Amino acid sequence: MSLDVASIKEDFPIFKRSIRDGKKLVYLDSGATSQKPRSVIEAEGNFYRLHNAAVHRGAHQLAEEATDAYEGAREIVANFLGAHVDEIVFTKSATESLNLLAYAFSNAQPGNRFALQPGDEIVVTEMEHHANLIPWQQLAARSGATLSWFGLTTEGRLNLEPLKKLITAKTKIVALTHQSNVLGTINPLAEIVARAHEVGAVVILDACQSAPHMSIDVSALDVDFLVFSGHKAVGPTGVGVLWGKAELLDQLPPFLFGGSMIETVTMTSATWAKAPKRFEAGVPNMAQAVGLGTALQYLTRIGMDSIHEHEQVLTKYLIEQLISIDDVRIVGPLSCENRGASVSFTCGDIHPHDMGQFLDNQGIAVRTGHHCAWPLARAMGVPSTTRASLYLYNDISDVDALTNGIRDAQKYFGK
Amino acid sequence: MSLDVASIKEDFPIFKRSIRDGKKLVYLDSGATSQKPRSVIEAEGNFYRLHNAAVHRGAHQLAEEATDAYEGAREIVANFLGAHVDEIVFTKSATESLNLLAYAFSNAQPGNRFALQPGDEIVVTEMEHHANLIPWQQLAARSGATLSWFGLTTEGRLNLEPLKKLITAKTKIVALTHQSNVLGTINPLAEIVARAHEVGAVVILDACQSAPHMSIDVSALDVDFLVFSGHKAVGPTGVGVLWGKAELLDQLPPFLFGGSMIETVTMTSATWAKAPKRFEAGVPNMAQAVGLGTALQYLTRIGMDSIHEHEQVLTKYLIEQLISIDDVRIVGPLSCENRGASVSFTCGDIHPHDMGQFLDNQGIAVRTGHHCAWPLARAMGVPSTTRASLYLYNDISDVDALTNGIRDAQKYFGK
Amino acid sequence: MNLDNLYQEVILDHYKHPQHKGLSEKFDAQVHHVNPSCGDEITLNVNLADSTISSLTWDGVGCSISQASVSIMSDLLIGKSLDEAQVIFDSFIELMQSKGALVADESILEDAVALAGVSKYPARIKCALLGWMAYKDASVQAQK
Amino acid sequence: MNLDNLYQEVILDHYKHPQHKGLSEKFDAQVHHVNPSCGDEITLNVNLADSTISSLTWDGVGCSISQASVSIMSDLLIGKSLDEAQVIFDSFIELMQSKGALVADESILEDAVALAGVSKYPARIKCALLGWMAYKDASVQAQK
Ligand SMILES: Cc1ncc(COP(=O)(O)O)c(C=O)c1O
Ligand SMILES: Cc1ncc(COP(=O)(O)O)c(C=O)c1O
Repeated sequence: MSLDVASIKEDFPIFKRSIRDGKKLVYLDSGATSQKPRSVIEAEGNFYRLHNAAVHRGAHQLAEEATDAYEGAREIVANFLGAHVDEIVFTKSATESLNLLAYAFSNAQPGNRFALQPGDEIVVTEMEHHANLIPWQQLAARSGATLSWFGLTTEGRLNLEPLKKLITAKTKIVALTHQSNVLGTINPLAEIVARAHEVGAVVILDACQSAPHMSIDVSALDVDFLVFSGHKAVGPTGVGVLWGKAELLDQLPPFLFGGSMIETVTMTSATWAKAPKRFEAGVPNMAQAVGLGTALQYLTRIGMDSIHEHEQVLTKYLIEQLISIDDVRIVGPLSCENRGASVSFTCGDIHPHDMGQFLDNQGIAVRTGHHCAWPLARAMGVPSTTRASLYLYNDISDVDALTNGIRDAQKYFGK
Repeated sequence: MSLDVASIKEDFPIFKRSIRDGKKLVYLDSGATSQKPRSVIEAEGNFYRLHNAAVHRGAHQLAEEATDAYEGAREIVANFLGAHVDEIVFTKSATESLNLLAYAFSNAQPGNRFALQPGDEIVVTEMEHHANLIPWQQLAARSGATLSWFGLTTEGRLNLEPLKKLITAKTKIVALTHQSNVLGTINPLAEIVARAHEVGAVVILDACQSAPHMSIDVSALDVDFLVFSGHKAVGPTGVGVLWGKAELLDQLPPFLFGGSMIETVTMTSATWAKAPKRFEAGVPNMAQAVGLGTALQYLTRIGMDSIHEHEQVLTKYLIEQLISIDDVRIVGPLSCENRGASVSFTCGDIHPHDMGQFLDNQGIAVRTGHHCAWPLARAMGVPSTTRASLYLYNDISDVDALTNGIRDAQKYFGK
Repeated sequence: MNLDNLYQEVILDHYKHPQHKGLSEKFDAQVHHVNPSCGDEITLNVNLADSTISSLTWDGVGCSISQASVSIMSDLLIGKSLDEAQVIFDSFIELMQSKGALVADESILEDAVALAGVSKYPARIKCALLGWMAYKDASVQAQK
Repeated sequence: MNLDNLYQEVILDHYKHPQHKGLSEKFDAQVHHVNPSCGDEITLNVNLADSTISSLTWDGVGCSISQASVSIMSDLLIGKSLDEAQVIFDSFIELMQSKGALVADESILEDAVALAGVSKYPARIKCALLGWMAYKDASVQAQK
């Protein structure tokens, strides 16, 4: 492992606190939200302490500085994704980014390339987080389009066999996750993107679980839109990203209406500013965008490839340790090929809630339940699982704490 | 003036910095965004440092603490407005709150009390901020409803004469601002609310410029929905509030779809959680909500009535000083009755941009332009104005700096 | 905090040997409740005879707390009048909301006092309440 | 920063005595541009003769920077070929984006060098560019 985890942990103030009467915090819930390094916390604070003003709106020095900070953050995000600065829209979360897209499709007037018609098709997968499923269900209901989806193999990979039957000339949108937040599966994009583009559909990538963990280059991926949340990428809460190809973003209708997204306004009508401003109505989440910029700088300085490699090694170890425990069943791929650091499992008759509670009592934070991917849980035949998700600040001792904790839980609930 | 402004200023770190080569910061742009006290900045930071985890989602101690902090903030907001805790929805901004409402109306199915039909009417006013105008224009376009509005008197008050003609049996929504962000006008709600309720319409109040500056009791106001932004109320950026009467919020369809706002989900359909969760999809802006709670506690400790009284006294002084300057024309009421601390003006031939720039050079931050209320500017016959907006940390010396600055600008541009 | 306060012997017993699990064929009311945050589900049947709970059966998946809680509840409520059941219900809700500050009334709650420790774990209160809320809903429907 | 760097004498002169203000009756192209953040507006007419700008007139409301900038621009571009105008345009854009780091080329920009100070005030760059962007748009349309 090439990361110096001990020194990384030093950067994250939360690891100084203890859990349940003095126990060391073993944080294995980064898939839900990541912890924040000192530099990110300070970036938000310093924005308020030094430069706080409404961006794009004032002729005064604070407003200039706030605008520089905010637009500087946009540039950092663009570089992080290999994108152009005008292709980056700040939202409040990946959830908002996905809803923005779904409503923008609804707002498209006939003639606009995003306008849907009854009979058009939207394709998702059975492993989507609710945030990348329900907005499309709703768009289908509003537009008369039909929703279809890729099913899963027993191992928890996409079943690509029906690729050509699923993505057809009628398909307008293919929305899928880059990495499953439950299974850890990393999806094979090349085939799907090629097919989608062959039939003229746009590909929307939910990168919530990938962008924080591996190097992303949107032009190499060749998807059309991509979203992720700041808070899972060591960034602040309350900020997300929507990236879109410039030529598409230019044609995409607006979503939220209000100040700063307009060109002209009368009492009865309005026209819109160019992207990305068209999608950022109101005084934006300035301090959070600035914090996200600092977060991505932090990750970049450590190196996205190093982070990914570190997680790969750790995940391999975690899976090996888990399957060596009686009754533990991993829900998701056992192989680390095209697999990230979200590892879900069941443990015999012990309900995940009880497992989570027991681990919590030892200072180990995991998540339990359906992880906002209820259809996935049903497809895999498990009402709920326990999930450990790893990040740059985890090391082998965290994994060992978990596996020891599971063995203790087996003794405890077997009593 | 009963406020100890010197000691209040001490609470706001930004006043320690200087502007344009060593000048004292005279911040008169709180109408755009307010500055933040140390306690708010630290509340956000401490959330990350001590309690950061995804709320409502984990069985571990951090998740419990994060949930307590987040739900505790909801309680503070409820108390601040005289509302019930389940009536408070956290959004990213007032702009989102208003768009949430407009889209929720669109999402209402026939039979739902919020469903609009062609011929229904939406009533606004000519002094609305774009955020409380364009969402209704768009809702009207989507639903076939018609948009009408209260015009303005030359002094910048609502012309209530056509009240009964404007609000009719067909009216379903009356959306208006509590206080104009340009004119400072505080609108007479009682008459309008009574008429709206008489015809069965809901009243949506934009309290962006009132909630931070005066004591608000939603049951006394008897409006149906109310919105405001945290960042104008000494709170963080990236958080806003939607309040709705419980029995209305219960029936209001959701807006953003995703995790945590659901009851059940299958691949083809979903049902919704109760309010307020139904309106908070995804991992929320937790640190910002917590910061907003601290902000409202800060304001409450100083006292909303004292703040309002302080602003009243200061506004009176500001207006007196302004009208004593040749060529200055105040755009908005001269009387301080039903008037807040936003004071817009023009100054002869000096374009507001030039005025703003000149003042900035003296360390004085004002805002210039149409202030995101372009139709209002047209109605008042001024393409743009200079606006000074006051808050609890301003005092007479700030007003004097402004009026001296204006006189200097007259000399400078008269040269 | 000592985990044994949460996982009392009685709870683990009921979890391993749930009472009245398996749905009756007939019912005056049947309800299906879910806990949206974890996916746990319960179906519950109630039969009334002269305002007395003559049978209460259930099926479902869930954690030890939710399963033990509904098992204990069934034991407790069967044979009680609706009014008596209401007293027990109210007392249980109060206990759950007490954040550990209340001494449970064993004369009313009997075995359910074992769930007192749950009130210190806010994320688990919903687990303990799942079956109780289902009963509440079902009993209202059965009286219609 | 010294405000006089921004408000050079030349700028205030042009502001008080704007050149070529008042729209020509005929035009090869007419455009209307606004600055959405402040509401400033300009209408601009252009006439071409043999790829030369034979007339350039405008009307509008705006701050001293935007008014002076379009006034200076009109003076500068009238009589120039489209190619010469392009060189001037590019040079001006470059100057505006320079954040004060560039020495303006007076042989190309003439009076427009007085606007160099604007590049240090990011919020004002749009003011200075309003008329120039309108010209750009109009000249493209006029060639169609
Ligand atoms: C009256 C009024 N309404 C709405 C808004 C929009 O608020 P925000 O930009 O915080 O969403 C503002 C502030 O810009 C305002 O002053
Ligand atoms: C795969 C995936 N998509 C979408 C989301 C939604 O992200 P957020 O809640 O930050 O909007 C999440 C995280 O919860 C996720 O893991």
